[in-house]
Amino acid sequence: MLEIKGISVSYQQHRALTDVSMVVEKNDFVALIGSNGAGKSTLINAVSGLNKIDLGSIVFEEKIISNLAPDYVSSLGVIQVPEGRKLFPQMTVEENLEIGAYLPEPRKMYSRNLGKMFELFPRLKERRRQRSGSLSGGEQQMLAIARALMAQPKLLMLDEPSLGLAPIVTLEIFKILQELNQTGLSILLVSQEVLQSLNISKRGYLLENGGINLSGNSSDLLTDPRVKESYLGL
Amino acid sequence: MNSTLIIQSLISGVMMGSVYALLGVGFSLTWGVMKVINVAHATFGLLAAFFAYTALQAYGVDPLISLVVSAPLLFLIGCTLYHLLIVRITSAKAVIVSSMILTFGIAIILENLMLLLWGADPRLFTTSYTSKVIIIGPFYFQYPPVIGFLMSIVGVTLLHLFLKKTYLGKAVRAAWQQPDASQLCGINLKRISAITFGLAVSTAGAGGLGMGLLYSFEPHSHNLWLIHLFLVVIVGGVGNVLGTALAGVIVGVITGLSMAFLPYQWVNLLTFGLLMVILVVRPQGLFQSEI
Amino acid sequence: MNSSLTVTKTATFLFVGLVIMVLSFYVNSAIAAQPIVIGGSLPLTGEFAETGKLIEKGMKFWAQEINEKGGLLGRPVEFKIYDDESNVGKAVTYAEKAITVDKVDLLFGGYPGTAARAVMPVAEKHKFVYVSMGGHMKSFEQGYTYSFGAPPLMGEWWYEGFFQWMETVPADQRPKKAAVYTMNNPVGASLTGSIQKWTKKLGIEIAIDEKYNLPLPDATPLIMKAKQLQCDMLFANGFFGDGVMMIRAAKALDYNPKAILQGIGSVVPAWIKELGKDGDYVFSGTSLFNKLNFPGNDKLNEYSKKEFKIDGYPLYFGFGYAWMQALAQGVEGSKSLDQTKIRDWLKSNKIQTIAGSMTFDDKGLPEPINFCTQIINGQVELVWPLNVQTAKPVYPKPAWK
Amino acid sequence: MKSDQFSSTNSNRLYQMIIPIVLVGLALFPFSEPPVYFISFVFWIFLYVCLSSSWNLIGGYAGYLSFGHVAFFGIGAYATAMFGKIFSLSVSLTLLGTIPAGLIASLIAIIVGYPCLRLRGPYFAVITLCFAFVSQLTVKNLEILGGADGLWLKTMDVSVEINRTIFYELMLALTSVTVLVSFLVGRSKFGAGLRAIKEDEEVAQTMAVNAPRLKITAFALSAFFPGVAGGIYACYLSYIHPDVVFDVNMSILQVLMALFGGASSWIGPVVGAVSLTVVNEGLSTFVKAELARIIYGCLFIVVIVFMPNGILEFFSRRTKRIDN
Amino acid sequence: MSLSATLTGHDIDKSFGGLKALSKFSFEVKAGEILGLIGPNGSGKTTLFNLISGLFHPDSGKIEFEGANITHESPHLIASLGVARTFQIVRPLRDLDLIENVAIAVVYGRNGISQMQVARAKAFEILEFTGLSHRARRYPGELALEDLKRLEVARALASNPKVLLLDEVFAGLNPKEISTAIELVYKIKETYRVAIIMIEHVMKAIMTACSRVIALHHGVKLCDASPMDVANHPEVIRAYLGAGYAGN
Repeated sequence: MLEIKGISVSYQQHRALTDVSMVVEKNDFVALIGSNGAGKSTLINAVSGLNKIDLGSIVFEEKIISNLAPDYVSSLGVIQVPEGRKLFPQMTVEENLEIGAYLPEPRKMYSRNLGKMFELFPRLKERRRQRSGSLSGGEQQMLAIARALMAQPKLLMLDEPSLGLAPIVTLEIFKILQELNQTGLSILLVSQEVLQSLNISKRGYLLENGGINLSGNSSDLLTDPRVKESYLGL
Repeated sequence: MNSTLIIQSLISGVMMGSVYALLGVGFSLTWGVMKVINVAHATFGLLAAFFAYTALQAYGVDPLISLVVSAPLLFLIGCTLYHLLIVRITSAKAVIVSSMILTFGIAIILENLMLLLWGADPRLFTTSYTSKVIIIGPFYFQYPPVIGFLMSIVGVTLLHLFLKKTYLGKAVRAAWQQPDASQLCGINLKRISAITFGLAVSTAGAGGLGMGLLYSFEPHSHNLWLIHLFLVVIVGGVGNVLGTALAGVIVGVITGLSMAFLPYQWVNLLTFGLLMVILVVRPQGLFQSEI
Repeated sequence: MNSSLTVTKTATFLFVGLVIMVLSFYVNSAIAAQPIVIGGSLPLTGEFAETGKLIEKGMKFWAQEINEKGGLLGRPVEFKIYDDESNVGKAVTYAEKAITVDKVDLLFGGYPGTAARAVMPVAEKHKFVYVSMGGHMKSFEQGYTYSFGAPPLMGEWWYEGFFQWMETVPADQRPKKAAVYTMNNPVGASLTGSIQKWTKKLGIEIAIDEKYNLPLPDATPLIMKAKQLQCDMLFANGFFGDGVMMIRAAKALDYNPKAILQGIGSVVPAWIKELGKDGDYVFSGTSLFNKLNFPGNDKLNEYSKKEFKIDGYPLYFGFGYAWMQALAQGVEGSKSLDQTKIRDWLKSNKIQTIAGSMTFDDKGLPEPINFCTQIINGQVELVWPLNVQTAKPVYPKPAWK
Repeated sequence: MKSDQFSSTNSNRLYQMIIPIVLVGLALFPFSEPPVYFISFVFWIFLYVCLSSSWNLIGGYAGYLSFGHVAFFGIGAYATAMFGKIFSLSVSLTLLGTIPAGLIASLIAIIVGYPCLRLRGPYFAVITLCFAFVSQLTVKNLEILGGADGLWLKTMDVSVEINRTIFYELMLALTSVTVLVSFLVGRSKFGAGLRAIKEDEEVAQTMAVNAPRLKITAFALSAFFPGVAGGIYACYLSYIHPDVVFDVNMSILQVLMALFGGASSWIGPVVGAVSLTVVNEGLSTFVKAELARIIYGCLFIVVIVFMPNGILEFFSRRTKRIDN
Repeated sequence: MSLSATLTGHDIDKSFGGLKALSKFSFEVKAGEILGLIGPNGSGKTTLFNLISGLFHPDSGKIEFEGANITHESPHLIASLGVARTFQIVRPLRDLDLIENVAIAVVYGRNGISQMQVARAKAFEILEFTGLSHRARRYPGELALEDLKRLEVARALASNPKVLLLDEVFAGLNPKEISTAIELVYKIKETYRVAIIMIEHVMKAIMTACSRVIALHHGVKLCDASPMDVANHPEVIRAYLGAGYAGN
């Protein structure tokens, strides 16, 4: 479904990613782990079109999407839940969801999808008229996911959805992601919560210093000592 | 001091201020959300006023009706200008400075085009209602300011409703609250910017018409109007539509009240002095920022 | 290192460019010879563009006329007009440019008062006759010998005609209380003196005497106050913009003084054109006018009708024409382009202009002349003095309809 | 010497040769008996070079765009005029008053700058603009300062040529000093601190740059020269009026000139002021009034779109590219 | 140098809105010591640096530098006393070349130099020391992140500080670069005898460079011990790898 073939990304003169390749299959659940500054966000921003790539290519459903405008990439069904949620803070919960369904196709299905979201996240329904900036961290993250889902994604990419959340809330969110994957949604998850994300995902990649160092089934990675080393430098 | 004079000064202050507000909202929008200070904002308003004047003189078209043509026209001009020029400086290091110089150039060009087309004579809108008046008790409500006031209420409400209720308006707000995230939702930033700029310019048209109802105008009048713009936008908070609208009224009330209490020659001085104080004390404006 | 070298290069280029420009001016100025060149600057763009353009047209009409007659001293006349962008500093340099670079034969008068005030010392230094509206009495009291007002626009005299007429009104019919609102600029300041003097003489009490800075934000409080204090006379000493606001406010508030005096605002054609009926019955002054029966006015009116489609030439059009008339008579009279001779001739002879005949005193001013005008039925009429009267003054002013 | 590699010795020598020649040439220019207008015109150029160079101290080096700098010009003009009037001095003695006038302008800059320099970006621009209006209206409303009538100064009892030459030389001297100060500040510790403030005020502070003090010093210094220039201008014009010496257009023009040339170096404002004044003069001379203004407007658009960092940088970058 | 602490903090509290960034946080650091500061994103490390350098002021608590209370002093004063810092997201002065960037820190620092020409020479030495001399005349925009991080260090060093605050100077560097950078930090410590506090995510760097490590989580100090002890501290592991990992 999504194929990243040997891409390199630089900021100014600095190379943030070097020759990175990875694959997300249809109905896959891939966890991308790695320490801070390893280049995880750079990678999914490159997929979304927010970062330009220097070398390589990104292919989504047989279409080359590298270096296309972000709004066009989104219209193909590659939707990102950005790091730090990036909600529209002055807008209500419902308005955020409305913007999520901005593209023509999802817009047609707006009311049906809205109902679904409120089923999935009942707490958002309670707070539908509240400003998103006034929500708690967990609710904000749920809203960010719901906003992305409103766009009817084929591939959902999440950048650090557990950042700054209490463990129990993280657990709740990850459970929902697992459910979504079971209904057929492909997911690419970037997270600091190594254990939990490897627990729920099918496959995993370890990104270190701008390159993929390790990949395989999540269950294998869970026990791999190199993962712990990469995090704690032991 | 007697209360009738004070209240009458207040009334006309409110009406006058509301017209400043109408002229100011678009200016505030482009400044706040696009970081573009459009020094030519008032010039576009003046252009609409001259357009309306010609329509009135040559074809007897009411100035308000001419807005039906000039507002969309200005919207198009705004969009085109965005694509032709503004977009080139949005990536500059100091967008605000560059935008001021760029639009300063535009203002000079427009002013002198108007000078060529309409000449330097001062103009007034004179219609069947310009000298009419409504009298309620001891108070007088002149038609032109009342119309300006109503226009302002309608204009600001429409803009507010557009931003709050329509899909496109929400997209505009979204784009400025979180440019990256809005792109991830499929919003085309360039298109939205062009629309925002076009919209701002077309509200300038309405504002210019309002100013034309209150004051006589000449090709260089926009320089004076621009000062009012800075005044209301700074007081109201940059980027804040309702704040700007309220600020217009506040500036009007301050002017009105100072006319009731002070020797007239100190009125303008007081207004600018007060603005300086507001800037020092609350540089973010009097109202909470909201887009 | 390269960049600093380029800096030097660029600077050098600019310097060389400047030198070339300077040289080209030298060459240019050397060629001009045959026609009589009259130079100076006018505000053709910016704040005073309206007036500047009218003056320019008046001057050009005069040139066209004189050239048809065979020119001045048998030579055709030609203008070298610079646009000073309504900037006083520029007006000064352009006057010097005309004198020293273009080596013009004659200097024409500028506008507005502040510019004229600043150019007068320059003209004096260069010994060039400078005929303009002047810039009010104070400028003529600085001891300049080459400056003339022919006719001047003298704020101190502006209401003279009106007050002279008011003196003829029986005392019991005169207004009792006056409200005086004056814009805070040189013109405004020069108007107030005569108001003080005459109201005292005529027994009119000044109930309100206030100045305002332009732009006037709102006229309603002003009119309301005048109405509340029952002032039956209103002095609106302003320009067009603020004048219009006062009239509109007066009508809206149904304020009916016996007389409204308007400063400089009502003498521009826009007053009648834009304000229509509401502009009626205001009094004002003038030092020249299209209905005066001095020779020349009819030609100007004819031309205005043809060119601008208006009855009666605009005031500043007349000024532009009249100043040139005065200057030309100085040239013809002294039969010379020697500025001092022209000056001496003008100081010792009577000249004829469309504003009447005049002789100049030491200051370069004629006898105080000012006519009283009133707008009646959408027409500016002369109401005083009697020998030029075109209509009887409407007094007291009819109530608003 | 190690430090040699950090200074551009070659161009230094070039400057050392060219600048005295240019200065002497300029100083001697009036004695070549050109038409007086050229003396006045170059005087006018000097004035703008002085104004935009001194503006550049705060606006260019420190990045605080003051749009009300004309206020200091006006204050200087009025202070000088009042000095001459109160003591009823001759013109040459009145001219001595330009120095205290500059100091008064600086003092006012310190008082005004203290609260205003806490604002940044467009807010600073707007508050300084307001300050210009406030000072203009104050002078207009105060009868002691001549109010709306303006003030007349004495004129010198000499021929036009000598009169203009005196003012020319005075302004040349002032402008040279201004440019020299701007040059020296640019190379000094003080200037380095201002640059750091412009780039990133917070980082500058963590580098021990006392930003508030530096800003106010720069503001006061940049007010001094316009103050003196205002005084000289008042004597030159011999008549001043609030509308003339507090003209906001002048304020905007000096900003544009500096940005036009390139505000990051001492020579940018010089180039900007000279080129804009010359271009404008050329336009007014050869093109119909409105059209001239329209072309002038286009100039700003072209410059900002194609040379966002000023003409100087545009040309130096371009030659760099060619050299490479 | 006396043995007493150079820089100390007592019971520092700081909140932003409702969020508590630091609570009851205390620390001390001595000359010649390298103190590591670790913790997941948002645990309050950078906030601490901002408080020390005076960009923010604590809600309560006290920060002392060589016995003087600097809690509410302005940034430039703290810097001129000898506290220099780097920024996590590099903030070079973009329109100035490297020499100028560093030279400004030299003239305003505690070097007794006030001539730019002299300062430039000194700046060049520092660039040499940090391995940037070959890029002295380049502009920051032309540099790789690695070099920009070095520039941050060079600029901080240039003021001749007594305390150096390094904020993630290793992030985004590859293993080889990290080794050289660690060497640099050592060199700095040896040559300049400064106290260093470094925020770091790259654990390898912390493990090898620091004499002592403080771990922070949600603004609370988890532990203050030797690098090895910190790495094996169960709460630290949980904070890093997520709930439940420690037990694994």
